[in-house]
Amino acid sequence: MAMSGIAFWPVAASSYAAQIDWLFVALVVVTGAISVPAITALVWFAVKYREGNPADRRQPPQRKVWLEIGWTTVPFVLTLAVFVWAAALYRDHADLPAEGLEISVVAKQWMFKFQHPGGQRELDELHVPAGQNVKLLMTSQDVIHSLFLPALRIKQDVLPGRVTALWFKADRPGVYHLHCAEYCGTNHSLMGTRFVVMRPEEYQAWLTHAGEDTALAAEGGRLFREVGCSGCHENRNSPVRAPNLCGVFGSSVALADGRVVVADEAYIRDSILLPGRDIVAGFKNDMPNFTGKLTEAQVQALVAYVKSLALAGDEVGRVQLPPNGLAAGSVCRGAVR
Amino acid sequence: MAEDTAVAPSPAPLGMWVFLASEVMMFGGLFMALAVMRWRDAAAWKDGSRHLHLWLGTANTAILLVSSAVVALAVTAVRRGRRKEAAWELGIAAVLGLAFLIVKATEWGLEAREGLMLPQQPSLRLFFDFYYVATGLHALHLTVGVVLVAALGFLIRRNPGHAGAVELGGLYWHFVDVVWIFLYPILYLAASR
Amino acid sequence: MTPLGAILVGIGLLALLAATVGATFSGLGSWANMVIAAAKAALVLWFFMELRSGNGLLRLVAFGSLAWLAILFGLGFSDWLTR
Amino acid sequence: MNTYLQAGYGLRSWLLTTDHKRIALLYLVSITFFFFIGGGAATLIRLNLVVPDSGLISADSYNRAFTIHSVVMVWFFLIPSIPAVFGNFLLPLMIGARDLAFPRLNLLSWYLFMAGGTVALWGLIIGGVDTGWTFYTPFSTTYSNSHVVTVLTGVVIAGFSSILTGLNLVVTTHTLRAPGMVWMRLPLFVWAIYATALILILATPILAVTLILVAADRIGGLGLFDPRFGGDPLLFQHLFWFYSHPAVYIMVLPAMGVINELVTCFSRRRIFGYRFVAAATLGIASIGFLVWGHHMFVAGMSVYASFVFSILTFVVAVPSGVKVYNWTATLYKGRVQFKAPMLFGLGFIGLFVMGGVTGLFLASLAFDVHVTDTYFVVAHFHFIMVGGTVSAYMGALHFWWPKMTGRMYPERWGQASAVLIFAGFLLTFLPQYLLGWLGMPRRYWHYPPEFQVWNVLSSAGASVLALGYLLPLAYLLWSAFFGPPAPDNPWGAKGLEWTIPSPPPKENFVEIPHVDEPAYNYGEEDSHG
Repeated sequence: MAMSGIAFWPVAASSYAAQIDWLFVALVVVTGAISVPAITALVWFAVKYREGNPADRRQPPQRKVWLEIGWTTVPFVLTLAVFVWAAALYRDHADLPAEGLEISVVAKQWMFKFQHPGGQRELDELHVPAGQNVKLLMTSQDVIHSLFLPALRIKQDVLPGRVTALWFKADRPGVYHLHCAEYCGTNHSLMGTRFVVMRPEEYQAWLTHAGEDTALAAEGGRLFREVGCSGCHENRNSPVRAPNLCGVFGSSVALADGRVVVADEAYIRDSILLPGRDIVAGFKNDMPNFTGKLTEAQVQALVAYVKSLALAGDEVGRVQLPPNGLAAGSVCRGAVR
Repeated sequence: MAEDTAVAPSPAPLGMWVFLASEVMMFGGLFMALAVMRWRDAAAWKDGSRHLHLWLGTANTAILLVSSAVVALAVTAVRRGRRKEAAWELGIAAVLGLAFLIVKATEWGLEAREGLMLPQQPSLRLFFDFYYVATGLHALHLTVGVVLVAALGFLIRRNPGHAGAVELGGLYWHFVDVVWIFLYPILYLAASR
Repeated sequence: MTPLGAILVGIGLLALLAATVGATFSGLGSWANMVIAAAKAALVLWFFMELRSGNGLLRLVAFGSLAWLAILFGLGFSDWLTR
Repeated sequence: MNTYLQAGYGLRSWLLTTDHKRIALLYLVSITFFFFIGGGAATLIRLNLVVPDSGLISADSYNRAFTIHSVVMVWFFLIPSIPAVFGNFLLPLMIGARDLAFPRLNLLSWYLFMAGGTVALWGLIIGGVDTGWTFYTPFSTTYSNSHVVTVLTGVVIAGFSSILTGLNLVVTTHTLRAPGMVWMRLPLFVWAIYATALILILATPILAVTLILVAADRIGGLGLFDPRFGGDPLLFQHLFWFYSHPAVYIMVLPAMGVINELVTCFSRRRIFGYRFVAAATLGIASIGFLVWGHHMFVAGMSVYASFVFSILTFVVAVPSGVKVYNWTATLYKGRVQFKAPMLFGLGFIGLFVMGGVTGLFLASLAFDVHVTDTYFVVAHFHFIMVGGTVSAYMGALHFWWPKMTGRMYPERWGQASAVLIFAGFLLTFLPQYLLGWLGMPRRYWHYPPEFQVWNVLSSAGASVLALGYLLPLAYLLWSAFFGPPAPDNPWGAKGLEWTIPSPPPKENFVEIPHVDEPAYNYGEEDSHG
């Protein structure tokens, strides 16, 4: 049991994780059996035969072949048993189950983008139902990343130009960590945040809510063209230069006055309603002020749309994903950042 | 049991062989990369190979093979005390090496003009990237070899004390030849003609 | 190694070069070419580089490096061949 | 007769020397410099990690700090440490030779090493590099905005220095042994250096060509490892680890060689099972080449390749284990003295065992999936490279210090630093095993708050460790100039290097000795007490 704030044992959220924990126990026992006697003997001999201590030193052995062969083969056979166990677990977990929820994962510097079978998207957080096989089909847009779910004791590198897979069946609802484990540059340690295992009905409710977000974003996309945002933010031949919004959400934006801000909901909202406040470095303040021209619901829809652009991401060099793979937002296709 | 020190070779040839062993590993890493790329996409590899100038490559192979024979002759000449002959032969080997480099440079130029240096077609890209790196690294080794045998030819004429050095230089020269012996079929002969 | 020997081996090498070009045009394929390349390399190593008459240790060094290369290729391809 | 230290006093007499003993001292000074640079970077890392999101240094600076730490420590301290300093100094002395086979090549090696070090340091000064020492593609080739090519160049140059040093050591062992010094009479340190030199020769060229490909990729925009052009990033990893796993044995084999010398001398016993230990040395060097894929179990390698590399890793554990048992058996019925070198040696054995058995954890496929790329791995390789290699290096430094300088170091201070380093090391790195097991990934600038306790402990240990390393710097410097003169054989040790004066004369041996006894002949009659 963890003492206040001091952890000794990681939470296990699946039966597979529990099996790994038993493997860990076995490893401790076997390696202990090999090494503790040797270290004990070392200390004992060092003390007993220390200089000046009277001890029987007659006929010290120079070599004993049976002893050498014994302490070579016995530990090897012991550890071999662990090898077999660990390899069997690894192999069993390497094959994807036929049935299961398929979630597409696209990694990029420095975020994970997830898309659920119903089209719901999320950034850096992953929501999954408990008690059901979940398959992650993963690829990267830039460098090598690695999706690490410590509570499930699994990780898998995410490679550019290739789809790698990871599957699990979490059975303990809760909020756990989700990390990038393969070093990928500046914000490697900030990539990924929460891994949420939910009861199936909660997951359904979450999906519906996330689905509403998706619908909201679609509404925002329509508005984006209607009120004229796309004229400058999407059209590269426009006389007015405006920042491309692909992948802006969640990223760090350098401003003209030298500040660097994270483009979150509030930032996008301010940019629409108070465009003169945070001007992106390298651009002029050409954007019309939309205060009073848009309803609150419309602003929310636009924010949802800009957010969705980040989830779709820029599609340069994308590989073919499985059927339910993330569809690119039309604005971002071919866009260069 | 002291006799096992007696059969040990003299340090210099052993040192050269050990050096060549490390060179084998260095080019070996490159060959490994070539093999993997070829295995992953044999069709693209053959396509790339078809764009090379087969006859220039073949001529160069012949040049290097002959140069190796000439260097072997120089080594035998040194051993029989014919230093003047050896000097001539080393000079010829250096000229042959130079000829190889000139042909190679011409080839690179031709390919660059044909747009094969960093080609736009993705299928050709990998083959030519490896082609330039591999032949470039080989040419670098050969350049060292040309300077080496030319200097040895110059020195052996004046001083019989360099006989051992000629043997070592010969080993290096043959090694560079062996590398090309493998590069030639891997790069030039991969395509069926 | 006699001068005549060096010349004969040189001629043998050129003959193998002709054979490998011939193999390419007769569609024998790349394996034949690699076998011929190995034969050429063997000639150079055995005669020109004098492994034939050389000390056992030198042979060990030469073949040792090839054995290590075989490790790189063998274990490396154990990945690509089964991926 | 003049000692080698008196053979000349000017800068020229050092910078143009071909004496293996002086070149060893040049290496000693150079790598000590690099050690403290790497240590400085480690200090920054540990300070930043005291608080989960301290932001003491920026994320980019943190990434540069751990890259400096690893690049400098691996290539400019650990790889040359025992082979270049003690291999250089001791190999000719131990086999009864006057110098290495190629003395001028030896000096060239040192210049190449310094050139490589200078270029790499230059790259670190003008802005640093943020790829980690592993230079994984395509991050290093395409995405990193740092001085990758400069630092790579430095590493490649230092690599050629390694190859030439290895060549020199191998040829020397084969050709310059004194009459009667047959292979089975060689001190085990020589076996270890010989095996290490073989790895240097066979593995380093692969690193060189791989890094050259990365540099070509970066400069010329080639696509060798870039999937956009059909390249394979895993090709880089295979080639890189083909060097970098054996590189671990470049670090640890010489350390084991040192321990053989220390354990026998300070227990006054012949090594238990000489032939087994010698065979295990060559066995580790060879099998060490077969296991590189265990760094790639989650990298996207095939399942079958993972099986092969996993089982081979279990196999390499066997010869390593043999040595530990043999050292223990050597103490049995010995006469154990707890001098500072012996304390470092015993510390090595303890830490090496812990590092070794956690290696088995990492070789176990399903378990490795959880802990790879976490602090568990960080702890594991620090146990081997720092707890193991650096402890042995410190033991060697104290053991042969009287021979190298002709002066004794203060024994009490030596013992204190051995204990301090052992304790500081455990405090630093034991918590990191736990952190990894709990799921803290490595190379993290920012971490979840529940890991703070262990990180604070680790940082506290690091400060003890730093003290443990600064202490010898102080008293050894003092000893070099003011220490009491050392006798020829202060430890009563066996071995040719102890039969000549301290410090040795320039030619080592006035007369080349004739060897007619096995190594570690500490005399059975002493043992019949």
